[in-house]
Amino acid sequence: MPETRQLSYGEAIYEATLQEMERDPSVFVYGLGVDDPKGHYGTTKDFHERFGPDRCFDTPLSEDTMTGLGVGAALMGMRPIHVHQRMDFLLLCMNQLINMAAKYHYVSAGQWSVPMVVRASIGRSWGQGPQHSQALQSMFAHVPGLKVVAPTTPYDAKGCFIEAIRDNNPVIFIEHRLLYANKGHVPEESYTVPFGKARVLKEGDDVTLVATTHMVVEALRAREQLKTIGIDAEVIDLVSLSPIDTETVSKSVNKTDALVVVDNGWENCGISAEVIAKVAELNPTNFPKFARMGFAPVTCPTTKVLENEFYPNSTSIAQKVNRLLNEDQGNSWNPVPMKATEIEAFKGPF
Amino acid sequence: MPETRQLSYGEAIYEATLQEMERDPSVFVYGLGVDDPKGHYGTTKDFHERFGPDRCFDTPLSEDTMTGLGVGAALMGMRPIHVHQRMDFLLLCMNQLINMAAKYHYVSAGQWSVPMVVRASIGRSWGQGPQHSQALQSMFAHVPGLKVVAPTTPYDAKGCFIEAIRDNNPVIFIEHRLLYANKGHVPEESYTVPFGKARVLKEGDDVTLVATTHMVVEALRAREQLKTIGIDAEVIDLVSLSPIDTETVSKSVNKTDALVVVDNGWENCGISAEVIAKVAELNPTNFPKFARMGFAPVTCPTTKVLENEFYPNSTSIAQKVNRLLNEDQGNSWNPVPMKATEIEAFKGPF
Amino acid sequence: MLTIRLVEEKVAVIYHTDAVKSPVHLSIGQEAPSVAVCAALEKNDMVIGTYRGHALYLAREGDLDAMVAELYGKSEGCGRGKAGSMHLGDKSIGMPHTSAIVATGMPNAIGVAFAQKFKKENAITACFIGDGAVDEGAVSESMNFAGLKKLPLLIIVENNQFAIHSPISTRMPRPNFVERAAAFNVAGASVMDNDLDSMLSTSQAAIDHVRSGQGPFLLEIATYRWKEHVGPGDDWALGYRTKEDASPWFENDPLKLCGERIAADRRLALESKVKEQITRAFDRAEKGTFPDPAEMWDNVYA
Amino acid sequence: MLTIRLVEEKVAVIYHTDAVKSPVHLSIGQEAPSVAVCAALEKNDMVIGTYRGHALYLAREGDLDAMVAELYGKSEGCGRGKAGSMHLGDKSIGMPHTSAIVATGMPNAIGVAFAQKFKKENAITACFIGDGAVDEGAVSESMNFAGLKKLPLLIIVENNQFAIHSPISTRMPRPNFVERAAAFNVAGASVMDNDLDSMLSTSQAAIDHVRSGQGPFLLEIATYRWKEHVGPGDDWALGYRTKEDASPWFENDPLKLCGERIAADRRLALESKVKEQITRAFDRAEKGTFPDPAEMWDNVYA
Ligand SMILES: Cc1ncc(C[n+]2csc(CCOP(=O)(O)OP(=O)(O)O)c2C)c(N)n1
Ligand SMILES: Cc1ncc(C[n+]2csc(CCOP(=O)(O)OP(=O)(O)O)c2C)c(N)n1
Ligand SMILES: [Mg+2]
Ligand SMILES: [Mg+2]
Repeated sequence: MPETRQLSYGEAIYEATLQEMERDPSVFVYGLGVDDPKGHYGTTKDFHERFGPDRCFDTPLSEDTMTGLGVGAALMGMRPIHVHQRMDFLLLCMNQLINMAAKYHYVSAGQWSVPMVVRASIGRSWGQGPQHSQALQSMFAHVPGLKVVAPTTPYDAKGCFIEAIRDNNPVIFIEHRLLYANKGHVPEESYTVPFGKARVLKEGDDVTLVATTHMVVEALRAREQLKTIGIDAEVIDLVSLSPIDTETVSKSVNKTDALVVVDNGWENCGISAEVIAKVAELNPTNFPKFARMGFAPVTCPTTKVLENEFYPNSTSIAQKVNRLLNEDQGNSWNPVPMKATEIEAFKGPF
Repeated sequence: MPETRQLSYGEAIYEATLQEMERDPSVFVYGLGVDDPKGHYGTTKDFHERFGPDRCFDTPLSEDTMTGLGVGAALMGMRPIHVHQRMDFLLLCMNQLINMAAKYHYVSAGQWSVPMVVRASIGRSWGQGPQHSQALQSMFAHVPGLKVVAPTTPYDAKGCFIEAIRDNNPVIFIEHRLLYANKGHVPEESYTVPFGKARVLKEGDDVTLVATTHMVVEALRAREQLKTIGIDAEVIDLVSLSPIDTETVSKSVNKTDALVVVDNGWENCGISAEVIAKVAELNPTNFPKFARMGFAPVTCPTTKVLENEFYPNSTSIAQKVNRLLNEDQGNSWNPVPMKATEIEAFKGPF
Repeated sequence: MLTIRLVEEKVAVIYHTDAVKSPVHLSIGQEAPSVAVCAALEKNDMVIGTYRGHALYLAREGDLDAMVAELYGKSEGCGRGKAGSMHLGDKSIGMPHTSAIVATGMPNAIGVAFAQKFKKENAITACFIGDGAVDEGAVSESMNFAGLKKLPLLIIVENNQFAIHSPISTRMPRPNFVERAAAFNVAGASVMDNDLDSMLSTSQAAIDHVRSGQGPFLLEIATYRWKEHVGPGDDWALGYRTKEDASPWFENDPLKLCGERIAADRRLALESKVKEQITRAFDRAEKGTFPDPAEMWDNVYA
Repeated sequence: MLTIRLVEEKVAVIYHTDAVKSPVHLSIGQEAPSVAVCAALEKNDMVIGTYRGHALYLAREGDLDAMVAELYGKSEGCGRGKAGSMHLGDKSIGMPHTSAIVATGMPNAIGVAFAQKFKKENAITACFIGDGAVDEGAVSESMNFAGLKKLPLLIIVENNQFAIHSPISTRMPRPNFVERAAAFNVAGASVMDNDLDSMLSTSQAAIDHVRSGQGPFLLEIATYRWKEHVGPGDDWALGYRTKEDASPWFENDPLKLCGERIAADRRLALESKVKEQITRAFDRAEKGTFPDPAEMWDNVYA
């Protein structure tokens, strides 16, 4: 497959949606601003023109009920895609997602199902502060009946999105805002990426770096920094957060005997704790060196100087790995920082 | 201190509230049915008569706004106690709890605080099914700014509840319905039990059994079953779920070198994963044997035969411990089941 | 209607045997709204109910055996025991399994009605809620959206005057459901006389309004719950309402009045037929099989 | 009002320098509602605002220096940089730091008003929301509860006709805020003429109503946002509204008309004084200190 066709992450989601809407008339897209001039970073830009206002529509500010709308339409065999400008707004939808969407199939012993996709953008960057930056994947991963995916590459974005639409269950599809502009190879034809599979992005022998969503980008940079001191990191993009692909992680850890999990979210009862616990369960007698990282256990501050402290970055990841592998010398190593173009390039106002 | 004064768990909460309402006129209790003839299992039974309808009142069915009411009153220096008949209803309150209550103090750099208690009953037993049985502690423990406690003994219920009222932060106070009738020693005078401390309920040398809320009762029974085959379990009630007292657990594990965590909730991204990860972090080179248990990763079914499968019980806990400690013989041991009086005694309709 | 009453009375009688290990919210005394609305609905319409769902399930001609088996937690139940009394439903009668979280079926009804309109099915959705449910934000949001999109939605407020033990006066400053609906451009009407004929004719008119594309309609039907909020007993002793309050409701019991209109012999024949069906249903449920424990793992994902 | 306009214009001018690394929702063009309401409030009253909070903060006589410093993310800010433009507030002016989740300050306003009534403070709460916010279930729930308990609450709907790019017609089937409030027993009035005097007198009357214990009041004030939803630029090019639509709002700009009523020399003197204050505030903010990175750990728990 020639890897020449490059799309951005946002374009990949657009294309996935477009192809599915063309293929399946029961797919529709709705949510605040989906038909507005900006079309949610271009991912929904002209659907209302292409498919009409029944299949791409704006809504009143009523997140709870609008989630319920999707659930009800899904019960009727439609395939709703509900778009949220910020993941934080899902906190208004928890009842419909967890008490309703996640339960219909089970409680009816399989009579009904809820094939619905909930798109949630994590709003990091440009002073998003406490209520526009949260990454709540672990809350959803906690709940049986929901699936949770958070692809990082444009390739996975397209494949996972098509998979999410065709999946007969409610799927929380997590998009990091800093990824929208990322470019990568995306085949034109329709394809799916199955859930429950992690992706080894870079091979390495010395440490397994498992990361989620934007932290994958940081982990890849950390890998470069670690190279300069002779540490060869394997970088795994978890992609699917529920279910989690423990096998791929575990296989890697068996090789490297060291594990660092970097979640794009808080640690406490988070994905990072879960990966550690799962890997430990698979390796009961021979647990590797490990560490986990995530957002600082505080509310996200707005001002840049504090926000910089809040998020792990390639340097803090590389240092953590170094400390883990070379116990006594780690604290003094200050790698040359790497340019985080996607963070710097992002400017307000939005 | 003579341990003669016995109260039930429900009475302990009642007494704690009563003493605090008498002490501090800014404390008030509200929520669906708090002033009704049943007074939430008697825990709020006569407050509306004693303190008048301003300090104990029923509300319309509007959980989101009623949570916001507490937050706003707390901003004004009052100390609201919001009572929920089922923890599942908190899914309607997530926005106010997580986006608002947990954030005011931080975002204002300390100018405001939200001294609010949210009481949530876990509704297990008597066919509560998918939407009346959920135990969502790990979602709240995930969020900085919230505290989460789930006492098991009447003594801790009273002390933690007074502590919760006096705490200047939003506290999620989790009560298991099957505990209300449990009796135990409760001093008459007012006292507090500090958060962030686990409680060693029974000492033992062979395995550390860490449990939460009603699973503590099961763990204590499992301890009896394990005794019959010569296994001496130390039983720790976590009590405080955020923050978690890793030191106490870790100290115990250093002695027993085996850890079984039984959470009264789902495992994925749950308290059990967090305890494992935290203990492992504290013992990086010498990780003990371990296992975790929790609700089956499914929606809670209504019918008894399936519900019995859904929850860990003393026998399944004891078997798990035995398998962990005696690897090859564990599967065949079938201990004599113990009577779970609190489960059997509980009958409908409620 | 008779079936509903007799089934529930039977449930109330056998409840103490613990065959039904789950909360039951009986509709005794308030069967008529479900019966009237369902009589006016078409087969391809959809209904959304609540945890107090026995009446709706039966009025919608749900399978009696499957319902009783469900209460008994048996495999033959309409949710194979996973649902229980609070979550009755069946795809074949267009009734999604109900929610025990108050008012939360309402947004789903919006979605169902949206799909009906989208598919041009000429079908409508009838969503039942209680008088307490109306205060939930989801109901206002739903009325707003239904009004906005002129969805084929009929909202039935079964106004039994209480949410558990709370009277309307402690919940609504202005207890006028039709007026509240109007603020969202949802048409409305009330039937306050506990009369089955009024309910039937108003339901028919409301449904005609909805089906003809004129947009959503809120139909308030005053009714009365005879039994305690949850469970088989009476609750006059609790003191939140009195038997005197209830007496006009007993006297005007639609089932009783309806029965009086039928010739005695026909009525007796009917009663004995229904009783027979009910006895059979409870027998079958009793003899039914519990699901295999391994079934717990089924249906987590579709 | 002049201060607000000039501060925000300055923000718009300097925004491209990236000194403010955070979204700003400007009130340019819609300063008057905040100014009018705050003029009629007492010192011990409370105000609840939104992410579009510059105008309210300043109208409430919040410290200008602390606001600009907050936008710059400096320690001298009213949230020590943790808050930023979307979360302005200050205890000393009775303004809790605002929420960036639409409508979610409204339930908190209910609680604040509840506490005022409980404490018999003779104070009221003024809660500002947008026309888009009104559809959130929390607003209906809040109106219902405020009406029920006759809370001392003034709700101000700043109706600028858009929620981001969505006009009211795509959100409300019946765009009548006062009528919706009435369904919850909340009194109401609208000021549609963009006239400061009308706003002042109606605000005063509304506040009198609330303060005298007659219960909550919803005051709709029609206004217009001149700039894009978020950020310093114009957005006529997006096509969701036109400059022609806007022109009556420009012409009737309360600030302009107000200025014309003042003698030219006094106006100039005033302007130059305000500009001086603003220049000083931006200078100070520029020279202010960023919080120490360790401050990230502060204030997680009280
Ligand atoms: C969201 C939510 N809050 C509270 C409850 C507890 N609860 C169950 S039924 C009920 C009363 C509902 O009253 P109404 O809507 O009038 O229905 P009715 O029971 O009278 O049929 C309450 C408060 C619940 N199940 N869900
Ligand atoms: C709950 C929620 N949903 C969506 C958003 C995104 N959002 C921010 S402002 C806004 C429009 C709000 O409109 P309105 O209430 O009229 O206020 P305005 O911005 O016009 O002042 C939206 C949709 C949000 N911040 N919170
Ligand atoms: Mg009722
Ligand atoms: Mg607006």
